[in-house]
Amino acid sequence: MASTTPIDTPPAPPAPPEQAERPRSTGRAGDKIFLALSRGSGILLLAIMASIAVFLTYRAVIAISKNEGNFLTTFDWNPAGNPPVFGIAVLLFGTVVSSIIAMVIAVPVAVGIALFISHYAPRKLAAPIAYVVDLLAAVPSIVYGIWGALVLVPYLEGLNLWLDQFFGWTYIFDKTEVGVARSLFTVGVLLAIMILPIVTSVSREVFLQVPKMNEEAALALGATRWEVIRLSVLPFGRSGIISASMLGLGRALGETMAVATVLSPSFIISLHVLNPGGGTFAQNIAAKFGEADEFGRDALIASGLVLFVLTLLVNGAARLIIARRKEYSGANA
Amino acid sequence: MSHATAVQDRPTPPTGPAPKSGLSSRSLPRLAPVGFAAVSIALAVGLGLAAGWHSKVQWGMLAALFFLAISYAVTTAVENKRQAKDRLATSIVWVCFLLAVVPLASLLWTTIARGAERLDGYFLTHSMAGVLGSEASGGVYHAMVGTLQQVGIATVISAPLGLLTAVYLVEYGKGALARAVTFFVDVMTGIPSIVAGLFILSIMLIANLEPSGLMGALALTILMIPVVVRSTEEMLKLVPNELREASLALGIPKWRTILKVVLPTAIGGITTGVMLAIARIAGETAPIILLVFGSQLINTNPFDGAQSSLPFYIYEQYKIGEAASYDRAWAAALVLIAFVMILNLVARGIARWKAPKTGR
Amino acid sequence: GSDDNTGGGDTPGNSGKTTAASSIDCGKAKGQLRASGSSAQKNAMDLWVKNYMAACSGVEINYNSSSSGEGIVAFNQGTVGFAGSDSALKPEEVAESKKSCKTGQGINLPMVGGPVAIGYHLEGVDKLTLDAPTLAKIFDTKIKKWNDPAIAKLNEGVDLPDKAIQAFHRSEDSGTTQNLGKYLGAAAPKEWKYEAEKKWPAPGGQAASNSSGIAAQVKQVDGAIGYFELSYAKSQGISTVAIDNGGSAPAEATSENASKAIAAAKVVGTGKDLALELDYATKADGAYPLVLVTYEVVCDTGNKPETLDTVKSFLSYAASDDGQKILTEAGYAPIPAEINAKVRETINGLS
Amino acid sequence: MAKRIDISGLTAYYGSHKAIEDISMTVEPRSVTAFIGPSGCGKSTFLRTLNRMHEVTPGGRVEGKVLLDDENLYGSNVDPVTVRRTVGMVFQRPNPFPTMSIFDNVAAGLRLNGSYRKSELNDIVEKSLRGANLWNEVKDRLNKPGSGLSGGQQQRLCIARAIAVEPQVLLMDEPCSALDPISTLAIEDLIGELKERFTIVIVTHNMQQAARVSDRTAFFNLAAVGKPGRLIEIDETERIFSNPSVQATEDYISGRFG
Amino acid sequence: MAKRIDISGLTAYYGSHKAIEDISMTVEPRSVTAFIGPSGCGKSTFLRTLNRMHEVTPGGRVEGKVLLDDENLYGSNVDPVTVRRTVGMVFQRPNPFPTMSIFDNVAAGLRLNGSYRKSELNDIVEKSLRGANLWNEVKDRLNKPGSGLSGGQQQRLCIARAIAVEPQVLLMDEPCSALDPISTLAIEDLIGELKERFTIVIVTHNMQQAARVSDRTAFFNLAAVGKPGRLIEIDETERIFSNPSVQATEDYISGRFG
Ligand SMILES: Nc1ncnc2c1ncn2[C@@H]1O[C@H](COP(=O)(O)OP(=O)(O)OP(=O)(O)O)[C@@H](O)[C@H]1O
Ligand SMILES: Nc1ncnc2c1ncn2[C@@H]1O[C@H](COP(=O)(O)OP(=O)(O)OP(=O)(O)O)[C@@H](O)[C@H]1O
Ligand SMILES: [Mg+2]
Ligand SMILES: [Mg+2]
Ligand SMILES: O=P([O-])([O-])[O-]
Repeated sequence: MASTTPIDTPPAPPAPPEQAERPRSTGRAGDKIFLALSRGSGILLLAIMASIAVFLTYRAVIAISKNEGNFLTTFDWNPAGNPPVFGIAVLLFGTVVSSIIAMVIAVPVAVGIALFISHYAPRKLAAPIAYVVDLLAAVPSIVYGIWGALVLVPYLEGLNLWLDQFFGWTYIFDKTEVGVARSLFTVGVLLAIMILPIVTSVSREVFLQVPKMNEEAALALGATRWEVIRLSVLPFGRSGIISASMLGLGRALGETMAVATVLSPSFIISLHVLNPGGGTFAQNIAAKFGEADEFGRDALIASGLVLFVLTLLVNGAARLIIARRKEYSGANA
Repeated sequence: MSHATAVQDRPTPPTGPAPKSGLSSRSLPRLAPVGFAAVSIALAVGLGLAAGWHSKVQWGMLAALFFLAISYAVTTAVENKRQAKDRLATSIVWVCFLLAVVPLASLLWTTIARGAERLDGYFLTHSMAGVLGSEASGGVYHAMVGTLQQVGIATVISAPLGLLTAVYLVEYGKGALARAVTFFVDVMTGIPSIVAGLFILSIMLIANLEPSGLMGALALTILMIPVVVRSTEEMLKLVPNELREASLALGIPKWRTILKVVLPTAIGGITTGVMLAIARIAGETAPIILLVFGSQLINTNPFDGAQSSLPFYIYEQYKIGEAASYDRAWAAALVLIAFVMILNLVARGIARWKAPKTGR
Repeated sequence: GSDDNTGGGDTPGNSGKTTAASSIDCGKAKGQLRASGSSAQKNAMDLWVKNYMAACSGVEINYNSSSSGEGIVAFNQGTVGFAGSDSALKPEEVAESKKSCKTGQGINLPMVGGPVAIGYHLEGVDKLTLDAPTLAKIFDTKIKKWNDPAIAKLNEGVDLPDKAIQAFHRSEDSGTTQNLGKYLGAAAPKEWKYEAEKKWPAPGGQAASNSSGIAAQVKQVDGAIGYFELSYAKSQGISTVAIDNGGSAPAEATSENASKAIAAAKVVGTGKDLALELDYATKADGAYPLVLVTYEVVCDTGNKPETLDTVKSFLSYAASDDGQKILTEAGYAPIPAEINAKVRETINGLS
Repeated sequence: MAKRIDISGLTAYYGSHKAIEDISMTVEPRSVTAFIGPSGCGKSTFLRTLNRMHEVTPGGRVEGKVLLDDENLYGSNVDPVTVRRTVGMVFQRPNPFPTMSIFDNVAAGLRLNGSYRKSELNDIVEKSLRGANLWNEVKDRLNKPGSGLSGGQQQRLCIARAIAVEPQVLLMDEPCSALDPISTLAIEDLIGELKERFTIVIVTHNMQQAARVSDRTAFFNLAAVGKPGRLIEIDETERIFSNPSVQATEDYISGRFG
Repeated sequence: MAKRIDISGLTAYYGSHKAIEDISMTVEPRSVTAFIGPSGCGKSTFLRTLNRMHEVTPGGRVEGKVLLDDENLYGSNVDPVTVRRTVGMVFQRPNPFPTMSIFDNVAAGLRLNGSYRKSELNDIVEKSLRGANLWNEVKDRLNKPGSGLSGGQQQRLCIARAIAVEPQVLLMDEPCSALDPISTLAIEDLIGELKERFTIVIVTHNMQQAARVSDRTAFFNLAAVGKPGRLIEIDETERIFSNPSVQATEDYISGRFG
């Protein structure tokens, strides 16, 4: 936990009544109830999550034990086949690559927009813009998917050609196969657009919380607006930006409908991100779920479990980064 | 929203040549960025036309790059390095904003333009009962009812649960329990919605329950909680300890300190977090397919019988693939966005009313 | 809000086609009936449900057109009254069904047939003929250009451009894919060596989700080809390929031509099960061989008592002459009369 | 009402850093005790141990005993909330609640501890604001946020807030450092008044103030930089300022000015 | 280096609230000017108009002229950033950067203005911390966060941060109010030193301090509660304290103490 928060000593047993006159209402029952409520919520969450995890693990183990292929290295998903084989290599690759693309694009841009709203935009403009951005978080992912397939993909076509032409030498942007821009790159871009609002909103709230005093300290040193941001706003908002990014990443990793609508999946790993093909965990679950039998579903759940672990690793790393700088937290301002 | 926006230096409009002295420096005219932008766009369009690139996307990106480069170079030359950096940062922030505006505006525009074609009173008040996919009839009422109820139930469960958990983590949390909760909340953030749906489905099968709005709402709850916890946690952490101390020192019990001092101070951010979470779950399709079954008819009882929901409806209509069904899909998307928008307005109203009054 | 879409309002339903409700026997049908499965029969189901619910007030039928597999899983879990499926139950699925059918097991009732259209988009070409081997090579990405000699040979006099072929297939597992696979496997066994499964088997090509997704891509991309039910081609104005089945003239994708192919179907199911086997390699004149038949899956005995009456009444209507007649208008092909007779008989005997 | 405080062997830590060490003293009831000493010697820290606010700081730990009329504040069944209601505090840096109006700031302690009638509240708030010499300046804008006040006004607001709940002991950490002479005088008068009923401890850097208001004065110092702070001596204020028994005290005070 | 400041007809607002009105005065270079006056009379507000910090407050607006060696701070071509670099400031409430170490806090201003070699930076930081009389206390923990310091230490840290960039004018808003006598003495010495080169303006509630360190003293007051603050008089410190020309000044000072 990266909390920098005070904590009282555990609530003491009730004091003997004869001790001094007590003020009117002691409110101690309230404290206990409140602690019980909030701790209870925590425990309830824990129970729910733990049972989900147990459920997933149980089903996944069943599936994996019947898998004739290697769960980690098989480039195929055919639990209904004879023999049943399925592996997550392609999905893991596709999920990681598309999320990386999404984060690389979205986080800087989102921080930029958040700063725009909190520190740059004329005040009259800031509120409506913030509002519109929040609104975009409400666009259902299926609509992002339809829009992506109908509008974004044709638009990115030209960009793809251009990237291929001028940056083909990077290998990554070398487009070696014909086909529409239904690639991991496009998915990354779409995911970036989808997570922008959530990352922006949370970052913006954090930036607005920077104590005035702190910004004034920088200003009085003769800092330009950018320097104020660098000295006070960004360091103060650091943990917030990381958390916001994690929320965004969570959405990117687990996004189903939009990816399923926009990607042209195939069980191929290719670093040429402009080529159509690849797949993500959630997309694969959506694509295979409908026609899957019990065992097929278990196999999909097993892949969902890997996504869990992935999410966990990333979040853990983020927590570590935040915790390492805990004593420099803004709450001490 | 409370705009405690501070750093608003009054820009100084240019008048004549600067006097020679320490304070006033040579500075670019106020409208310089507009000029830079014009030049960059012209350059980018010219280059794009010359090279025959047909995608406007690259034109835009090129223009943005030119803009950054020009404003940096010119400012370095006319003013100085620091000003140039400041202007570069300003430019980048603007460019970020504009870059993001383009796709987002396109998305909104597509939705509004296409949705408005079909959106009318009839659409809002009728279900899809007895309407064929190809017919330009029917409405979205049954899906609105479903979404309102499912999202409502999910919010009623997850908002307090998430808030209390965040409070626990920030205000009380230490030790193994807190670490475990944090751990699982992190795991939850990446849970694909269909997996959450599967979990509830398996419970449903074990307990022999029928599909209903409630089941969908439970899956949505699983998806909503981590977003609420994480964003609330972040906002609570930003409340200065000074305020907690001030309150505790008055002999105010901790729980009232949290309720009356900590939460109100963070209310703006918390509201945003909850709204984001609602927005996210209001757009979920997969769990609804699994757990709520979907329906063409109005069912106002979320605890019994199949229901529909807006995203489910959109997906369903999209899959039909007829012109009329596409129209319905977009119109429903518009309805869903409007729904969240209104909710957002109300929440912001409340937050603003409760938010810290700004002042030095 | 209102469930009444029959008239009034700003945009009244143009449901002129509603047939007389007189032929519908509501029997003891009542309450809510949930069903789910194949999306291929969605339009047919919509028509049936519409007419049926207009005739029998107080009955609600909810057909969730997700996918065949999901329908079967739901059926076997006992959450639906019947399932729609593009392919007959597999033996494991039959075994599984015995749990929810208690005394009986799941059986297949063929209810609707129809053509799978091959849609294409090629600027300047509005008539195209292909045969099974060429189709197989196209979908296997062995033929990569539109002006390939194999295509040219089938389309003399058509000016084929030198454009890359972009073949689209379904990204999710699908009954339509399986039927295409069965057809190619039967009619071009040398060119198409893949097992006919719901999962797309070939390595190349591009994918899109749902038939509507493929249709959208085909409509958008010059040089594209894909497969979907006829209705998608019609509603999006997509040109379809005529198939040269070896008969005298290439067969267009129409419901009449599909009926000709389905006429050759044989029942292979045993007992009350009426699973069909189609003759994909038919050379009958004008028969469009790329067809699919979709089934309703019910328990022969041991149906849930709450919904049994509704299931029987509803399916009886669907299998009735009236029910089958409206299929042609929706781009489907009715089931051959003699098989249909067996279906009606079986429905009557459900318990 | 007023309470005697007996401190014995008190040591306080921030994490592993020992801030003050082995402090023992007695604070007399119905009197004012002043703490003086160089910056960083642990006056604030020590003060915060007297109402169990120190443990609120992350890593804050206390050893030793603080007896309030023979009852150990750190006893196992003592509730810190009750302690803090009995022992009030004004902080070194003014910290009004930003979400509350001026009125609500003053009423906060009362409202959150029990229920009062509106008129009762009005009376107490007015009395407290008058006591803190702020009433005239804010009476027309009681519903405005407390954060729009000047530094000194904010500090007086915090004082008003602390005395509104009528604690039995009042700890004040440099309460007048941001105040002008007039307000300072008012606060000192208030202290004089309050000590009739309450026990008061005040940290100050202002020797004259210590001399003026306090009955007893405690001098703290660091043995060396990085070492924990210690109590050097405590005595009648008069003696400390005229004839201290320790050389260090004399040295510190003789730089007298300020 | 040092600059003269000529203020004429200066009025400042918070939104629609007029905080100070029509102030005109001259601040001499290489001298210390003290601002005194009751709390809330607008000393801080006025001070903040001298380096264009006032306009940073939402709703903050200024009318009138402030000439720094004949150049109007509020002139159209003037960049507020340059103004603030030239006119440094120490705030009433210590505000170290919470996310930075002690060293980085002091070096922050320098790093902004150019690139320094590590050793150069070290030297300046040490010099500034010594100047603020903080070096000994923090030299062993330069890499610890600035927020873990005591109140007085934080204030001295802020002073060190401000003088590290060597501004030409230094505005100090009650810089010593949280300091012990020793540190206060050190700061006053520092002021005495700095005024050889810079122009210094200091707000203080401490008459003795004003008398000790300043060359000229300005007395501000409110006409009445709710009215804007005004400059009552400004004169040689000696005259103000011995023989002020306005009765109000005499009244305020004669409550002399503190
Ligand atoms: N941010 C603000 N918004 C509105 N009014 C303010 C703000 N800051 C100060 N004021 C008001 O302006 C007036 C002058 O305040 P200022 O802080 O300048 O006083 P001061 O002389 O510095 O007082 P002190 O000695 O207590 O620091 C006061 O009435 C105060 O309430
Ligand atoms: N939150 C904290 N974390 C770590 N160390 C701290 C913290 N607060 C204070 N200290 C250290 O504890 C010691 C005592 O600090 P304290 O604030 O009690 O001093 P003080 O006597 O009140 O000084 P001043 O007169 O400047 O307010 C100092 O060395 C200080 O740096
Ligand atoms: Mg202190
Ligand atoms: Mg002030
Ligand atoms: O009907 P399908 O969706 O399974 O092709």
